Amino acid sequence: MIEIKNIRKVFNAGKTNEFAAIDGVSLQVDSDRITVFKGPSGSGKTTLLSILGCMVRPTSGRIEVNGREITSLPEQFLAEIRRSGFGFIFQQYNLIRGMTALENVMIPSYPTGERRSSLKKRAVELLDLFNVSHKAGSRVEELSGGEAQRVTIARALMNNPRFVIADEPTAHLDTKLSREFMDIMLGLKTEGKTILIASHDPVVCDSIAVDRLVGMRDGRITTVDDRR
Amino acid sequence: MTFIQKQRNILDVALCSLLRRKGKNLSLVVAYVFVIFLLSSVMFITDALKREASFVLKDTPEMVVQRLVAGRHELVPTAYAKVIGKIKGVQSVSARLWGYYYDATNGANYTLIVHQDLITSPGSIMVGRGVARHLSAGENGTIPFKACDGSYLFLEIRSVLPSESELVSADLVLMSELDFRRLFQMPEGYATDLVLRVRNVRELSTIAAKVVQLLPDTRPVSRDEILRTYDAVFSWRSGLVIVIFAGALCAFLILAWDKATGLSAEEKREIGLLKAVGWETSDVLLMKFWEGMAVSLVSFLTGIILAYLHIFFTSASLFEPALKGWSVLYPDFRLTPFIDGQHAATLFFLTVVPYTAATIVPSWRTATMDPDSVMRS
Amino acid sequence: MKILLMLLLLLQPCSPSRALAEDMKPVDVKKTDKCPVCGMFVARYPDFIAQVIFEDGSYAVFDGAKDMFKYIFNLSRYNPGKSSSDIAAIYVTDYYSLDPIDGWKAGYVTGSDVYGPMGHELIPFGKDEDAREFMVDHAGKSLLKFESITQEVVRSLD
Amino acid sequence: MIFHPAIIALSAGSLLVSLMLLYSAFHGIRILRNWDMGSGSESQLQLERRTYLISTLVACALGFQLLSLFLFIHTVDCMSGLFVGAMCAAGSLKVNPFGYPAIVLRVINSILAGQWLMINHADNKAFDYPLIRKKYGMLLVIMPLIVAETAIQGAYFMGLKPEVITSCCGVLFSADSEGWASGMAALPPVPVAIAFYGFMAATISAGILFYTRGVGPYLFAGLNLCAATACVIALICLISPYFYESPTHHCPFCILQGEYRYVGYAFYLTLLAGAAAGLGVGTLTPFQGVESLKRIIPELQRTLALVSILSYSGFVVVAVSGILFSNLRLTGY
Amino acid sequence: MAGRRSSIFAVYLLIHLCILALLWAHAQPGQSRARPDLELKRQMVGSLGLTDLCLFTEARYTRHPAMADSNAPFQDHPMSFDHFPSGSIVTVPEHLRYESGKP
Repeated sequence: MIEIKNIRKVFNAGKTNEFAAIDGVSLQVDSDRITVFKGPSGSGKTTLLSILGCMVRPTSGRIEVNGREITSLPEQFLAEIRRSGFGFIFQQYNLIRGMTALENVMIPSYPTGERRSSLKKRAVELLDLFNVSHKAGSRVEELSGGEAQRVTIARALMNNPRFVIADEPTAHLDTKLSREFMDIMLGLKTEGKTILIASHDPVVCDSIAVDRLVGMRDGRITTVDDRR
Repeated sequence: MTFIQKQRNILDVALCSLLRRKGKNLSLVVAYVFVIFLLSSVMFITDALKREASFVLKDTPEMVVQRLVAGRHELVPTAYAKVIGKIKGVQSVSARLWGYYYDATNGANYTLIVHQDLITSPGSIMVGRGVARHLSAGENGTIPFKACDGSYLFLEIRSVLPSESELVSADLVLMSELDFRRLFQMPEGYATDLVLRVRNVRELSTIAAKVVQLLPDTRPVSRDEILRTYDAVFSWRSGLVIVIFAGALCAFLILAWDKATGLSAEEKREIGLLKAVGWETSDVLLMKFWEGMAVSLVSFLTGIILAYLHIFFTSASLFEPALKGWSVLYPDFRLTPFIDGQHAATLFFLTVVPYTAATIVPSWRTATMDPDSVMRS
Repeated sequence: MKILLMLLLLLQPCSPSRALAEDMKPVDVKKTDKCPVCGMFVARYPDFIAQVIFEDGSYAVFDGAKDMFKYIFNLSRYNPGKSSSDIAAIYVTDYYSLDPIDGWKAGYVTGSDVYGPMGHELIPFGKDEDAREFMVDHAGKSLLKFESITQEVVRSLD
Repeated sequence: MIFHPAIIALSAGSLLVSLMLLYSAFHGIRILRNWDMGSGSESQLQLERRTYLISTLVACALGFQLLSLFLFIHTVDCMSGLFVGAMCAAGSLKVNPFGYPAIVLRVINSILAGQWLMINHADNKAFDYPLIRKKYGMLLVIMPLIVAETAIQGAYFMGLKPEVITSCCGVLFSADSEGWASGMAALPPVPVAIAFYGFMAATISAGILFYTRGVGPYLFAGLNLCAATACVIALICLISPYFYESPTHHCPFCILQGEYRYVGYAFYLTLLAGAAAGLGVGTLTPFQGVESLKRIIPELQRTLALVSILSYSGFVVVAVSGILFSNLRLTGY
Repeated sequence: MAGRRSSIFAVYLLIHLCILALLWAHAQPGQSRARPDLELKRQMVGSLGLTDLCLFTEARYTRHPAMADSNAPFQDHPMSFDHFPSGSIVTVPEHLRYESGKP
């Protein structure tokens, strides 16, 4: 469970081009749910996801992850929380070129110093789960869009996080693949993951898998639509 | 174990990131190798010469006594030998005749030495391999020497000194006293300098003091001073060369700095991604450290190996023009190979340390990038 | 060329060791020979070697005359099987010529500023005039003959 | 000044280290003044990031410092041929009055640097930067020392003139000349041996006690200091003559040479590692009480104690085997 | 996956270190191999009373640095090329440079 209270995030503070990307947002994200943030670009969805994912600290306000106050923690512990608690799926896939799909999946676990054989086993299992294990040895440049997306999901799940955060995950996918993506998310939810998605793709927003739809505009929450 | 695994994992990513930018990093490595190659070549050759000198010159006369007039060498009266011979501890004193001969036809400088025991009959000489090669004359050939009165003296080569000894003998011409005196019209009763044999080297400083006291116009040169001259000359020279190469080193460091600061958009995205998926700043710094290490180690080892091959297998062929300078005679020598830890350590401090220092700040700038930059792109 | 090499070899300064004692010539010190008094390898300090040679051909070498005297004064401790009458020859190294000279006839200078491997030394000389000049140069205190060197003299050097 | 490649390398290296530390100290002051853990402001974030840079800079600088200590000793040793009367580093250092201060400062700085790195290591593991002020305060103490070292070393190298006549270690460390060095050489061997073995045994057993039970960190650190001092004295007075196989040769530098199989490096490496690590146990003890360090510090201290015990044991093993296999007998002296 | 990059890198370094060790090993017998030559040179130095290496035959203070007096540079060789720093700034006097070239 993540709880944010009265979060503000100001960029370029004190300068003439100062603006508040998030302006007083309070929200509670329940466990085992899919929450979708919907809104036009520039509405603050991505910034909010970054704050929820412990990537940036808010300018003011408090964040509690599973009851632990994390706003004042130094960066290195945020990294630790990110690594163990969050999996990220990015709009651009952000796979590292020159490396194989398998290595890309393993990257989040590298700093833990776990034995490579056990890392590899876990990564292959994940790739297998998403039917891309035949591509494990290929370089990421050789993957198709759908395969790359699935590798990205596998990477997000590598450290077995409680939360999965996806930013515009379907922006580069066709409808069929987007539907497939939502099915995977539904599957993860039933496994007990909490999923946060930022998207304005109707395929995502209208999916039956979504439990809660949060509308955003100009850094504020405009609507909260609980579907259950 | 965890520690090693972590280092290996991070090294994997670092190497991948280096390989992805082959062109850029290869040019850096080439420059780095070149700098190390030059510096270590200089160190190898000067050190090898120093060692050679200190070994070969161990049997040099314990003391040479010269006479100085107005700060310049003058001929020593042979009567001085008797005075010096009376000093306790001096085993023997002998007057030496030697000098230089400038061969105007080909611009070479020979060292002429009188040796009574080797050259017994006037008219014959022994020459160093360098002289023989230069004049393309062999045994039984004749060399004309222009005496100081303008007449020519034709001397016959009796034998050529062995080629293994070229480093000390390339320009030598051994001749008889009669020929030498005739050539330079050197007055009887005078010699170039005096050579002292002293058994107990502990006494050298006492003897030197007595020589100067008895004969105030002389300058004794002890064997220790000769050896020390070599140590100083070569250390100084190689130091000077390194100072000159410092320019090249600086240029290289600027290049390294530039490469390290000029991050491409892709690199930035990559670091952002690593941080987003849970890498700490220190992990990224570690990755950057390994990148630097990979470049340094590869260049360092390659550079040293190439330098060794250059100096000891090709006899410093690249440096030959500089070593030769204006000399016409140049010995053909092979240096005794030598390699030790101090070379490596010094080179390490001259190259790897500044390189690392130059890349710390850029690496840190990279490593402290916001993790959410990957979301915002 | 070979002739030349031979010539070069011939020209090497050669120092035939002068036979001083009638039958017992000084021994060539081996690399492994150690001083029985202090345990040092003697061959490292060729300038100070002293030797005691016994009738049966056995010998002891020292890195300085001082240790040799210690040995002679305390022979029963260092070499229990021998007595001083078994000694056939004693050699010490002349300071100036570095040749072995008869230790019984030599003169020894004490108190000079020349230190041996064991610090203050008795510096041996074959000729008294050499010793006297040495004393002037190196602040030597006294010139002693073999007989006048006592345990006290040796002890005062340590 | 002698243009020896190693001298140039050392001078350049020291200059670099000084610059890096000056830069770090400058930002250290900013951290000391503006640090506010509770604030999430942009400037605090900047400072937190700055600490990474400073940690890296100082770690690199101090790493170089340690490596260059041995290059310095080796270079000084090699240079002894250039000076009349010198036969090892003892003589070359004596060439001008800056030699010995330079090497003493270098050793002190290396040990201080080790302490700083240990504190830094502990601090970085805690989530709330508990030692940040102490750490940067200490950096401000180390910085001038390092700068002074660079200056003194520079003055030493500048003042090297080959014609200078210096003293040989045989004179400096002989029992019958004057000065602290010969004073040490003149100490009676038996009490020194008792002190050496006694302190070593006490330190190692205190270390084992601390390692297994975690008691008496100050006792261990204190004994450790005594043991280090005893090691130095024993090295001069007792151990080195066995390696030289000469009862009157007490020089602590000649053992660094190839004739003695560079055994001096083994001595000084183990001594330095043992002293720095053992001292670290004491340095870290006051911070045991800090909430966020409660689990980190004891673990680190145990590792350090182990390193210290092993290093000192190594020292004793090298010394004792040297004494046993030596051809020298000190009977009669 | 055949060969991790870090393993390849380690092997690469290892090979280089081996080459270095080989060179070192090459240097060791090299020293004993050069022994006879060195001894020959040493003997020659001893018997002829030589004092210097024959490296730079340009002038007497370069040919015999140990024997030269400290004022020798600028004086000996027509194309004098010395090791004093000033030598790179001050050139040889004109009359020396040109006359010596003529027969």
